[in-house]
Amino acid sequence: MAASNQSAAAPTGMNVAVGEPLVRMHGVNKYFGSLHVLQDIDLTVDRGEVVVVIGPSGSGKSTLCRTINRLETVDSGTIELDGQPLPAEGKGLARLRADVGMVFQAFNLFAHKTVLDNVTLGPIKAKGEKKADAERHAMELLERVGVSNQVNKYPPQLSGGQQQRVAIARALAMRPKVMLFDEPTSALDPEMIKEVLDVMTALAEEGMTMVVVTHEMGFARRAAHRVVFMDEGQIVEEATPEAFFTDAQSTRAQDFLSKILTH
Amino acid sequence: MAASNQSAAAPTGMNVAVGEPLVRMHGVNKYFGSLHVLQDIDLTVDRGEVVVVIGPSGSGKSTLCRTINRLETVDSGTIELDGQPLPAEGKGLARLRADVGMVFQAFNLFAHKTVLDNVTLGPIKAKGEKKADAERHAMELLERVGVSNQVNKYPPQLSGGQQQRVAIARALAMRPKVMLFDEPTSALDPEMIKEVLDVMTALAEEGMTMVVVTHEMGFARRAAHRVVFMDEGQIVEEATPEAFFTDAQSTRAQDFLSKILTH
Amino acid sequence: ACGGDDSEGANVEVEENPEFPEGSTMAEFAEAGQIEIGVKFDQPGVGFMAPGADVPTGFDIEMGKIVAGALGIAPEDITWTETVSDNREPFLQQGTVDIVIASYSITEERRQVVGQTGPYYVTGQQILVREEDKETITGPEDLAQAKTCSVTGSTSLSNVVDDYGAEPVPFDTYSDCVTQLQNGSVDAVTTDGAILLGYAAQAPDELEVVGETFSEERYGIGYQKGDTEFCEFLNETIQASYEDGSWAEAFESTLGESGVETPEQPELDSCQ
Amino acid sequence: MNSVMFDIPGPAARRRQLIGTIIGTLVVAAILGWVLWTLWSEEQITPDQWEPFGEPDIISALFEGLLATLRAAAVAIVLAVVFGAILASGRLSEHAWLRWPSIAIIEFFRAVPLLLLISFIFLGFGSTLGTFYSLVLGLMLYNGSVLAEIFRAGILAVPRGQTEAGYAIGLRKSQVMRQILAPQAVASMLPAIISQCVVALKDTALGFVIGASGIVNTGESIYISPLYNNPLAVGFVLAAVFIVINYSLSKLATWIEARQRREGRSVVHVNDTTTGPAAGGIH
Amino acid sequence: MYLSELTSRLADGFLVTLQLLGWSMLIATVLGTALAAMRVSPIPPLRALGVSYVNVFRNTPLVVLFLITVVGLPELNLLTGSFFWRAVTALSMYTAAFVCEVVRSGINTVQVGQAEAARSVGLTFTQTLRHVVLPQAFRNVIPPLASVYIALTKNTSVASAFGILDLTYQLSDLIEDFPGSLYWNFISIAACYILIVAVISGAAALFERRVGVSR
Ligand SMILES: Nc1ncnc2c1ncn2[C@@H]1O[C@H](COP(=O)(O)OP(=O)(O)OP(=O)(O)O)[C@@H](O)[C@H]1O
Ligand SMILES: Nc1ncnc2c1ncn2[C@@H]1O[C@H](COP(=O)(O)OP(=O)(O)OP(=O)(O)O)[C@@H](O)[C@H]1O
Ligand SMILES: [Mg+2]
Ligand SMILES: [Mg+2]
Repeated sequence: MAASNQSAAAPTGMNVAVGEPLVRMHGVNKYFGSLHVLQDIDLTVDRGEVVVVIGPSGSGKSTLCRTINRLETVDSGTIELDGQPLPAEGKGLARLRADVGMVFQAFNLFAHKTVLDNVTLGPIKAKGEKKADAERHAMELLERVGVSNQVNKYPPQLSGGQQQRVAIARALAMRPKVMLFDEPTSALDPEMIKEVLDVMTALAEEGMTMVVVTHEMGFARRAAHRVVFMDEGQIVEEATPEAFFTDAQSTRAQDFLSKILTH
Repeated sequence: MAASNQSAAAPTGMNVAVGEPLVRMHGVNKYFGSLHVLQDIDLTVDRGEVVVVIGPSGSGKSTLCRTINRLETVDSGTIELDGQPLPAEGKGLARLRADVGMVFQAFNLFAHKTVLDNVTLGPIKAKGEKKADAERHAMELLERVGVSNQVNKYPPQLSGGQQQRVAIARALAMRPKVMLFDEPTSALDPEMIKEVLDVMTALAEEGMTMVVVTHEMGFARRAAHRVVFMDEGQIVEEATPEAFFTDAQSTRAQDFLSKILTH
Repeated sequence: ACGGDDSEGANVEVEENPEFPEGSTMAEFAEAGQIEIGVKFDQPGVGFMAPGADVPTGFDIEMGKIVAGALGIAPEDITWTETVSDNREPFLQQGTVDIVIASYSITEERRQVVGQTGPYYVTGQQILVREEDKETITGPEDLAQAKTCSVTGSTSLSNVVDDYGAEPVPFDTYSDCVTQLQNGSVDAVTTDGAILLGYAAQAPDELEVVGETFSEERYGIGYQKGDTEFCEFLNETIQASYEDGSWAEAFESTLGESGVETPEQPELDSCQ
Repeated sequence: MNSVMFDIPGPAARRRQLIGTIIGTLVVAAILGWVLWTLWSEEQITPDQWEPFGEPDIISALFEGLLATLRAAAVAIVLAVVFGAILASGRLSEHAWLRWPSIAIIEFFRAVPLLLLISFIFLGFGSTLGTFYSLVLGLMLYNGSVLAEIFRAGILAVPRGQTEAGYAIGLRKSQVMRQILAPQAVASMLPAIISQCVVALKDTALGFVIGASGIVNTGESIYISPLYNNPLAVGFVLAAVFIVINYSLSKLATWIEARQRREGRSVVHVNDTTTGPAAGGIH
Repeated sequence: MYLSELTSRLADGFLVTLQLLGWSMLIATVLGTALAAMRVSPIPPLRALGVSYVNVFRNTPLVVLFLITVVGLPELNLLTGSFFWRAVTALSMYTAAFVCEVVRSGINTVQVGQAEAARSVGLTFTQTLRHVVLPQAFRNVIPPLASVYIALTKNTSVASAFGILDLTYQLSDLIEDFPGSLYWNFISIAACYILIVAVISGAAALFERRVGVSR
């Protein structure tokens, strides 16, 4: 897995300064109609930090994630990436999004393109990389996520776990500063969950900055620096995994944990 | 939960003989086209026994389950219920199916009927029970699974967990000799899994004979008498949960467990 | 509302209590005091029902009134039923209508299945053109390459196409053809002169029937096959209308409006 | 909210959209203006073109024509439902000798132009059937074949799990059909059946070709009479009448469909269901 | 005699039907796609125009449209010369409404997630459209578009009532010369239409298989 550290543009790896804020949300509010889905959200994610967001269904986790690369707009508050406020549109926005990798619950691989084309589309079209370079890099990444023998297949021909790993490779191909994961394993069969989580864990260990919405408490315990618990659009609690799982402060978090951990 | 024990026809409860074979599969083979999905299956489930079937996706678990009430036919081998071979069609088959309760992954509640009608349809139409009797029994069962305040709603108005509990009540309403569960929790949000598993655990404790396909290892540990591990259409290993989880014999089972337990 | 200035057309004499042999068809009609006549509704001047009107107008209608009058039936007691080209024989056979006066050419084939007497009018295929073209198109010979409209599947159309090289434009009704002629989409309309005259009568300044007839169509009255007694009565009635001027009056108030002369009264076939 | 085409607009995009809206409004206004100007300059919006539609006689004639049209469409649809149900059960049958003829009939009548069919029926049997039943028979054969496919799709669209759940609680095949499949299928097919009524109603206009009475026939008799000679006005009035009726029917269909979606039921679409060479619904 | 006449007239009619079909197909596709673009555009008046067009033309009987173009257009001094083009006008305008709906729903059935994924890897609006949305929309559109073309094929027969000598016209025309030929006329004309229909659905199936390898 040394490959990506060699690419100069990649902000991952040990030689990158850890600790300064990379994503900063301040006073963010968001409504869907009259539904207040994000309420005064303040959240900072430092470079190299892995933040896991958990909370009941409908609490606004996905929405939070999606505002960070402006797939959703916010009604008030500011969001900064690497010190710059999010551009509202156009080339600037496209460039920002290239810096933010996103992995969706439903994989969302381009259904009409092969695995390889899925991974190279962004670098070639958005970054103007040469096809050969893009393909070389894509092959490295596909190898890293363990699907390099499937490069000429189309997404529906792959298992869910394989598709999700391709989706991670596709996001990494843009050499993003931060990766967003929105329940990356909840559409997967149990045996495939591990193969995806393993890739994510490795990524976290390499120092990638990550925001992960997930119900996989094992992953949170193992890889997260910080757990953020959301409920009804608010951040109710923030803590280290350690502290959160053994000694949650709020009753809402305790209640949620009791439901989710005991079976 | 004493209610069901009073109903004379219910084979559950402490006063029922435990130990004699209730479901017996012998030399069962099944093909889908050229795919050999069930290979020489021998499996006996005793009265009052809870058998958990686990295995990788596509290994034939659902198919095994479905052959027991003949939603799938087998190509060779015999399946007996309570000493009788499965009838091939007609009234006899319908009567057999009434003795075998089935709970599906996708709930499959009748979308055009209320919760109460879902539960009473079988008793009234297949068993010829009086409407009032059927409704009284249905209300007991719905109370038992904790959805008695939703009886006049339609299935899509309920949460997934509630729907699955209604589906369990619907199956119980036929006073079945054995209950089959095919991944009853895998279409559910994590917070709802527990409410369904709790109902199943209670059922197991009461002495219901159950065959459960699931990936919930907690449930298997807690409630199963025996774990059956399937791979590629074969039963690879059978053991008590204790033995299976701590000391699986086959490499295939070890491999599977390592994938599924560590995240 | 077309043709004559009032929807009643010419005044028709209604016989007071006519005498008919006991049990004859005429006696039945006279007794009942009403009759059902099948006519065309879509041929101005011949048989036409104006939109919103409740009685049709045209030469065929006038002939119907004459026949009814001879039976002692007033025009308002006639039931006019629309017949189209295809259903005239079955309507007669099944008794849906009592008689048919609907630009109904007498042919041997038709006489096999229904009774036809007359002719009360003889016409033939002619050509209708716009007023300004009456010098350039004077007969079928001038139709070569000309867009010529007639009704789908009619003999008239194949005649001019096969014999004179016209470019066929089939439509569903002659009225559609005339509309197309007026808006300049076709150069000529061809069919029975009587029908064309009906259109010319409606727009005497715009449309003109040109040339001689180049076929012969003999319009007759259709009745139940085999009723010779009734046939005789029809012939007598037509003959009488020739003589007392009501036939001429009927023509002048309808087809004659376009200014053409009232034609010779055709010789009637005898009833067999 | 999120569309597949457009990202959420920022300020510049919103400004562009505003400019586009202004230009678009102008363009639309220009088109409408041009149409009106042409109509005006060719003397199509003069009182004498429209006057007839104020006359009580003409209004009642149009109304009667409309009634005839609606009657033909209604009778045809009722017969087509019966015919379609028979064909559908034939096509769903397990017996090949029932299935194949049903398929042949369905595919034939869906591939042959309705006008050709109606003309053929009228030329061949018009003398006994009359114009009304020639039209109705043609409509029945065509719409019945389309409805057969809708019915079949409706039954097949009920999720398989519903059938299995029915079997699992001990119901028999006929009970599953009656208690589970039929009620859900009818609900899911309702919008498609209503849409087919729109198709049938439009197709009823074809009756004018064989002289069947109907509103188009009445309209024709208005504009061909030299007194009025107003084909465009008549055309617009006819179109307006059909648009009002059909639009209401379509709205009804979408409303039912939306309601069923909300209740989480499946909905059958005419065009999704075409398996053979010919498509229904679009006529 | 009948046979040779039948074949020669069917050939004539077939050619006319094909010409009607070809031109109407072309114009309806272009117009319909433009209308679909209007319907999905963020500009309200264009959307309104697209919606109104579809509602008006989809709910009007084709016969009435023919009446308006064939009898009405010459009143406006438009297309006075040619019945053919008036028929094509009616057919194209009618069919465009259906093409519009098909294209629009083809675009809308591309999952939003696909566009979001494209935006997430930094593609701009045009790139997202060109590389992700439109190729998939195109594939979704083929089967229903074939259905529209098949309906159009059948609809060309309406032109036979408005001065066009197409296949359907031959039905009654042949009877004039060969009374009693009705059944054969009907069967052979129907066969011609079925042939066209079969070719269109065959082509669509072929095409779909070629662009749809990945399914
Ligand atoms: N596009 C939208 N329009 C309207 N409401 C929305 C939209 N997207 C989400 N919501 C609502 O906003 C709330 C938060 O949604 P969100 O998807 O962020 O929750 P979540 O925490 O991700 O839940 P889950 O665990 O189910 O994914 C929910 O009530 C949801 O119904
Ligand atoms: N109706 C069918 N027709 C053809 N193949 C089928 C059918 N049903 C199942 N199969 C195949 O049979 C094999 C076993 O399927 P089965 O559903 O029993 O597996 P499973 O162990 O339940 O898997 P999962 O955990 O994904 O539910 C699979 O390869 C599946 O693709
Ligand atoms: Mg979410
Ligand atoms: Mg399964």
